[in-house]
Amino acid sequence: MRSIDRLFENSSRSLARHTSRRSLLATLGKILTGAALIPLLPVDRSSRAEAAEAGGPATAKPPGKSGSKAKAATDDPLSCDYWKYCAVDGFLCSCCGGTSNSCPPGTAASPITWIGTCHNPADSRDYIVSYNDCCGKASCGNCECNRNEREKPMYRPSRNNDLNWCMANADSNYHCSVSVILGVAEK
Amino acid sequence: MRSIDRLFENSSRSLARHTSRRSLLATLGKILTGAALIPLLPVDRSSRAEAAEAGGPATAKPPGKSGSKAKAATDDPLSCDYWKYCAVDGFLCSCCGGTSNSCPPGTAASPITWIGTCHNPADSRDYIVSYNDCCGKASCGNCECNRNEREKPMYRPSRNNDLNWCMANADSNYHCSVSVILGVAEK
Amino acid sequence: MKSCLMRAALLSLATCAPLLAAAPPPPLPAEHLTLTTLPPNSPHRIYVLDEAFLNEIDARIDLFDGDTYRRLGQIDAGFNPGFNLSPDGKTSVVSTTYWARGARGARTDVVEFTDNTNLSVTHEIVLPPKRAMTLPTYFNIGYSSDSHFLYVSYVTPAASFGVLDPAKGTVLDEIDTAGCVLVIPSGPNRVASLCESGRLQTVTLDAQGHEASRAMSDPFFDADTDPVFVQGVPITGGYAFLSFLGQVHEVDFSGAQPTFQKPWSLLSAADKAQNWRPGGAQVGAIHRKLGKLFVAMHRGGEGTHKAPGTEIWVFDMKTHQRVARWPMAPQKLASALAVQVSQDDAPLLFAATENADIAVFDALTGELRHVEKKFGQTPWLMMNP
Amino acid sequence: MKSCLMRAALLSLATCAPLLAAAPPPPLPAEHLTLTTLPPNSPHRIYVLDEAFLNEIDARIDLFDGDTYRRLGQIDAGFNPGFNLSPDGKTSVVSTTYWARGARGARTDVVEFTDNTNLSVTHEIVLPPKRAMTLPTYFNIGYSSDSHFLYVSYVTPAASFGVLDPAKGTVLDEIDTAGCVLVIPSGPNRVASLCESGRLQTVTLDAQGHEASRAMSDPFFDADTDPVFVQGVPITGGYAFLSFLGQVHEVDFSGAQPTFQKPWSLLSAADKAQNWRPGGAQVGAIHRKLGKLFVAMHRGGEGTHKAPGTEIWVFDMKTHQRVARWPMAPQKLASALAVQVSQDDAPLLFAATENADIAVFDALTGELRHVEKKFGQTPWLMMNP
Repeated sequence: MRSIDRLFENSSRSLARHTSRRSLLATLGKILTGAALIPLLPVDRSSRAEAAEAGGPATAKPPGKSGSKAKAATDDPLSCDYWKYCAVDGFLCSCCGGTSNSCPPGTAASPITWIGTCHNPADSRDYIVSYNDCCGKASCGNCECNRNEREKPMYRPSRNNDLNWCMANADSNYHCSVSVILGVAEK
Repeated sequence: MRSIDRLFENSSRSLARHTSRRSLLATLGKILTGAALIPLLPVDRSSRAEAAEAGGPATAKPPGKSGSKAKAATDDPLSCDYWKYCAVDGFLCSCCGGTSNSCPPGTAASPITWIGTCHNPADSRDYIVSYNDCCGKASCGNCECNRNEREKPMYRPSRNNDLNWCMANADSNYHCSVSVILGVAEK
Repeated sequence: MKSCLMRAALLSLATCAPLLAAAPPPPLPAEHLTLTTLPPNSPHRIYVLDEAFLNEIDARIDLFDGDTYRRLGQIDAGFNPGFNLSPDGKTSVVSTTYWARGARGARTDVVEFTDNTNLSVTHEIVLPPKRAMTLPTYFNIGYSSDSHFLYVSYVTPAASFGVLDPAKGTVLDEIDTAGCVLVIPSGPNRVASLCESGRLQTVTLDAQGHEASRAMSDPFFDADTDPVFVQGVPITGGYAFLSFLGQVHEVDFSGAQPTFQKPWSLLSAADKAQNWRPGGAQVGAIHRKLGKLFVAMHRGGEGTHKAPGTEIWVFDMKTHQRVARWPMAPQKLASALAVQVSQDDAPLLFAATENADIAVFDALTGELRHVEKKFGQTPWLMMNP
Repeated sequence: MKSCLMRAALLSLATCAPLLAAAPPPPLPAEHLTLTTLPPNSPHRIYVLDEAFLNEIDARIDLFDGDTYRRLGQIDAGFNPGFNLSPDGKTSVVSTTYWARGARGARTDVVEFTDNTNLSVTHEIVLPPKRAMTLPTYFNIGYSSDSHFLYVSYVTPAASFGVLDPAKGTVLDEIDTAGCVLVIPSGPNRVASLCESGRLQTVTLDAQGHEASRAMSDPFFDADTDPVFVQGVPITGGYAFLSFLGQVHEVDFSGAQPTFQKPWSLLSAADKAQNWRPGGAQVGAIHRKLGKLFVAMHRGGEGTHKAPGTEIWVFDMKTHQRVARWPMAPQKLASALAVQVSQDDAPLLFAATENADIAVFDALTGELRHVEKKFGQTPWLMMNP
């Protein structure tokens, strides 16, 4: 895992990091063709079922304030406890008209991001996650989430979630944050 | 009282209302020379003492959220229940760096206003009150107060507190509201 | 195998279990960052105007789906905005004000047009700095019935309104209303305004958006004894105006001049004795086909016209009888500041509470379906397609 | 008689009672609308930066008096602002961003200067659109010791800083910092920045504000194993940087190059075993004359460095011993996100809680003096003169 951290960190100062991440994806060889078209929720259901079958973790915490159903919070994209949100400090786009990996209508995704490594209890794997901000509308203000696993101060920007990652967008106002699985972290 | 209402209402459509009100003040003959220099709080203390001596009203409601002392709320300029605030819908300037009749530093008073008639339980008199907005800074956000005694919809603007009375200021953003005694209402 | 893995990731491991045998489950696929497409318009969609009163330069309209209980997106709305939908529901219009330095500096009054299929701002029309800065109603901004004109209420405090061409993006004219306020559009070229005298003034426009004629109605209310709320409620061919003391004034705007039905009261003698009154920010809503009126009601005296409803009362618009009363507190809801009802055959009643919760009821039965907690800061107006 | 009436109105009816006899009390005098004058500056005044995170284009700085428990006024602060005070305390500087249409449209980065005697904006300097948009610290914007230069941190994400002439209102230069971030001013012409390598880079300026030289220090922390918070705490001649795991790195900036004291730990072996850590948004504050360090402390593991303090711990900076621990919960206070202490001989400790309350303590005894409830939305930084 450390080596992957380093890979990101070494490329973190450049606007070309975006490209670096894409290259990494290819390197990791974890891309399933067509994944771009897969909406998140079916995947969530799958892993939820899996966790339930395995008697896996079913954290009793309440779901996010928009979530009205009782769910295992680590498996609820409307909850801050969702496993993929382990380094989100902001508003969850899934509570703002988007999903956990899709920006709300009328916003624009930030091309530059910070990176996290999150553990998915449903399959006991660590995943590399890209956090992107969605930009160009005022703060969503819903489902505020503040998690900072492996988050670092702004002198390590690729791991920092305090920066407004909309900074380089044409409309650079922060609206909400998404979490996009890039691949499995190397052990 | 009705006749005074009318006087204001008839002049309400004009930017010259400000002047009208000043004329009215002279007419009422209630101006004490030098009153402009009198801060509000000493007056409050006087009337509070009076009310206490007379066994007057001592509403048990809690004071405004900024007020830490136990006071009769109708006599507490930090409380929405303060008698003079009977038609304030906004933030009390007394909780924003001003007083009940003084705008906070760095803001500008609106020259145009709405008017109320409020009963002072301490002396059992009705007073004509001018409500001015203080303008040019973002919403104070403190001590929100929504009282509407004799308040009318915006087709009677001189009695309406929904309009942003900073509208004609150079910096027309609303910050907070003050209440200024103009004189005793005619019976 | 790959397709099976895909199915496994998408649906359920069970279907492919024999193939996987002792192998661990496949890792989750990489995701791509996308932009959400709005679902098709629905009668159960609602546009909630959050005035954000404590941070008033940051008002916004939040779209909410009354079936899935999900937020659909946000339209930014500046300071003290007016808001409305185009007659076809495809466009949101926001009339608002920006300052160059937040709450200071050069002032720009503007109408912004948002495409409701993707929540992008398509264009804007800059206004003279005269826009009425006040609470949101149906009548701060509104379209003509054929969408050729857009009207914007001005108060400086002199009252007038702007006539805009929304397609060309131009301001056509400003029309003085001699003290009468707000814009109540009717037909392709008429605009009525509410006057202090209790009358409606109707300005008729020519094809270029200039004044062709104006007329004043008889008074239909008395601003001294029993003023009407400016939050008119749409009825077929016009609006119903509720009064502070609970009179219902139905006004038909379908002809050249408004006509008035005989007013009727929400209150029985017993209700009056108990001081029941309508109140709040958006006091009533009407299901036009069913002829049902929903009103936020509270007990109180003079000066309580903005008090939220401890109960929602339901009236039959034909018989003028109350047919239900739905108290908020037993449902653990705060009082209702704003109500709106969907216009379909399975209608939902939406209530915004003073705690900023949005409650969703079955409008036929009053059954509470959902409570969306803390929906923004100060949701004061709800519109629907 | 008139003067007696005046006195009566101002002070007490008792003093004039004989004259008034059976007459009713005089009516209250008419009032004039005035503008409040700020009281003289006081060491107990505090500037609270409310990020207004849920309405982030509307951040503001609220002035609060720790003696009278009154708000003194407000300085508007736009979006994601930087904030600091001039060395003489007479001027507030806010570095911020505005968009022409609220959260959209043309972007303007700007530094605004506010006269702290009347809270009016006196002038501004427009910046290139490069300002670091991040959480507030001491180091987003800062003055040189002689106030001749003002430095503003830029991140695009390339890191640099702007050198401004605050008196002339001009931008003098932009200096690339090779990936090191923030501006830590020292002396009349030095700016240090924090580097990922754990080093400090110091740029020395010439009289025109251009780079004369730069130097890199030895590493003083390890970003992998135990990063320091960027919220440095002022000490005499420099700043103390706390680390996630509770090390205190005192850095002396008074010389041409920074020098480092041997780091010491906030934690005993028992504290470590219980997973105590510093955390929050403004983690620590130091009374320089008394040599007392106040730190927001909580129990937690990796990733809890922004968790607010369930207790405030007090340390002697000379002996490195903990001299007090003040838990929040027994005082019915939420955990502390930010702490600040006044520098006078009767010091007050201010704590901003995660509920946005401001608690005022006697900094010598820990006695709770006052709780100002719901002080804005998200108060994350407190500065004092």
